[in-house]
Amino acid sequence: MNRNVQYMLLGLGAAWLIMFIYVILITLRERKLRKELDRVRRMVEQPNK
Amino acid sequence: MREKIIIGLALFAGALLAWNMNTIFTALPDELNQGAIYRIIYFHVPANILGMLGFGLGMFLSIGYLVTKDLRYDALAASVTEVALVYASIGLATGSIWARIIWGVWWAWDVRLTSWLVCWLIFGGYLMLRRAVDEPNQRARFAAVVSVLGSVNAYISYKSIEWWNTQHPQPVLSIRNGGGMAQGMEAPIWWNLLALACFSTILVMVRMRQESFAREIDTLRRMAHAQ
Amino acid sequence: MFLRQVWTIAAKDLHSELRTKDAWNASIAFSVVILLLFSFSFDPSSEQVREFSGGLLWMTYAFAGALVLNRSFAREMQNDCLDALIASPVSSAALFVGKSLANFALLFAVELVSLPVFVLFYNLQWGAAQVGPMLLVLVMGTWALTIIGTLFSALTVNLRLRELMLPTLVYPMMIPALIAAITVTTNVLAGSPPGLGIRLLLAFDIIFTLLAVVFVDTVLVG
Amino acid sequence: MNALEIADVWKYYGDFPALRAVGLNIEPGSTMALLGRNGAGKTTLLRIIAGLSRPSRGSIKIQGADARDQATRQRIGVLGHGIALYEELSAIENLTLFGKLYGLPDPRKRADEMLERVGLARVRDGLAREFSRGMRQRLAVGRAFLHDPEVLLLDEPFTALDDRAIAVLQSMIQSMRDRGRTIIMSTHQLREALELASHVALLQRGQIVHTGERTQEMLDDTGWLYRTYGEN
Repeated sequence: MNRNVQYMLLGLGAAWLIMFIYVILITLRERKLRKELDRVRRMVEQPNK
Repeated sequence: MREKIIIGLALFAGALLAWNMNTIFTALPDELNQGAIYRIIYFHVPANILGMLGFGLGMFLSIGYLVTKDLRYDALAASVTEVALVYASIGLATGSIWARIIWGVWWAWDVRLTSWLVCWLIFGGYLMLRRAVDEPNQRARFAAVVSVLGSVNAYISYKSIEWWNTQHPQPVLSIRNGGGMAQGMEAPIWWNLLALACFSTILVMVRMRQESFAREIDTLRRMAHAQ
Repeated sequence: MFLRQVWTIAAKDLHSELRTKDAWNASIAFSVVILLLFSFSFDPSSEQVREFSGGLLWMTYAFAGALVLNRSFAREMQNDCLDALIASPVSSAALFVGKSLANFALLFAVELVSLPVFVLFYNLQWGAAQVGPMLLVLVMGTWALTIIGTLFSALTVNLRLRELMLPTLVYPMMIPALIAAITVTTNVLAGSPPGLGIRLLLAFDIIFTLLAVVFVDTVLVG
Repeated sequence: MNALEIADVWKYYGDFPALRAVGLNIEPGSTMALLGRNGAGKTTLLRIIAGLSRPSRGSIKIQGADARDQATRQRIGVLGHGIALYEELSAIENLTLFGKLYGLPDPRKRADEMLERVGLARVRDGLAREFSRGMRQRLAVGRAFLHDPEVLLLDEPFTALDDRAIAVLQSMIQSMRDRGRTIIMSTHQLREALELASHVALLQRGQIVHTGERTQEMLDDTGWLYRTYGEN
């Protein structure tokens, strides 16, 4: 496995890694947003008098 | 309905990518003087194309917001710009790794690379600015201004390989009067571009849904405070 | 009418600045300190210093300039003066151009003061032929910094994280102009003709001045 | 022709309507008091009239011209919470500056007259920084009236003013009314403000729930307006 092929795999790996990290960030944000949305909806429906 | 589109696109893109990867790795021979490393082009070029298109599209959408003051344009502009930034990151990373072999250095202060890094910094600032402003209309206005100013640099970067003689290769694709590639080698670039474009569409749709969540949260919060 | 308003705004800024001198002193001190630090870190007498002297100069100006540009609209936040200016019959464009001219004058003065310090530390030989092109690149480069800096000073003025957001947005935008200014300055200091950078700097100045004037109203009025 | 025509104005912050279909016609020479709780949208409305922000929908016409036109802003005087003075400039410099910005023929002379009027003539060259709160407020009043505006916007006047400043403001407003000028002020049921008001408009959650003449009952019983029209 000469250096040339090694770097090729490194390049493709890097591309997929960045994409993977971004997808994780998006799902984390999605979960946070859904939780916040439910909390705010509950807060508006029966405002704590 | 959106779920089905996303799933459908994902399956199509996945299959296309798998098939294309197969042709790249098995059917195509190594390039005569670069060896196996040239295969990075199949991700480097499509990623940069999508990044460039994304920044340009983001600019037009931002102008759309400034004209119509409709927050949907702003949400789309933000989603498209964010996804474009991801692809620009992929372009920079793969380019740098490829350069390690061909030029022997991870980075060179070449016009093309520098201007693309400048775009990456500017649109990174664009996303940070969006997080720093609370009021949706003000955020949309400020983001639109940064997007338009930033795309001037994106255009400079796009044209840089034609205006100056750069260490970065001149246009290679046939459509930009390059035509430096053997016939069999160029086709997979376009297939990968299509596959990655589908993925980016999925990402934009997901981001758009998140933007509408954020918009609803903001409205409900303001209503709660106004009670 | 427009020019009179521009002049009133510029005169006001300069008048306020000369009276308090807060941005002025900070900027001068900052640039001298940076030049000092640079000369510690490199051997200033070596031949090679010619190459990156342009870079040193413009780095100093960019950072020292940020102090002036940051103050530009921050000064208006006290007592809500900015609202009073926007509500007055002065158009946003006149307000922006006025403030940019004031900033430009301040920045240019800071540069002229710190230039001898630079020449002293790096004992550069100054030929008469070089003064003309040097002034030209100083003017065009400073205008590029001013336009971008003033616009984003207006944009970030009432953000919570103003000190953080201003540099994050301004420096990447300035890089193309800085690079052009650096290459031209290095050529001028080396005695060779300014070269291509001048045209790039001119294009940058024109494009971003137009864009800034077009967008300043969107930035200032909600 | 009305001094001020507000036609179906909406203002959104995101999707939240801070102002909902606000319609208001103010005849020249009247003094309108905008009443309403905090967050009802008083300041938002005043800022739009002053040209500091644009309505999301609908239009605001001041003497027939759009609020954001340069000529219109020439005829508007604004006195908001911030006193809008430059600390490092002297009293005369502050007023002369705003005189120039408003394109007055002889700003310095006009500034001197105004300083006389607000009783700051002897500290003419003192820096605003060294002024007491009361002196700064009077200087701010002087700035708002400097260009003899035809429409005056006061955002909660009389609050946090010392008695001398209140006296100066009241005399200024009185002289404006005598010359048939229009005044719009947002206020919290303050007696001094209500006394001067000829009309009132009650704003509730971004909507105008009542507008009309200011009656004596409103003056005597400050809660009357809210009980009859608003739900408190």
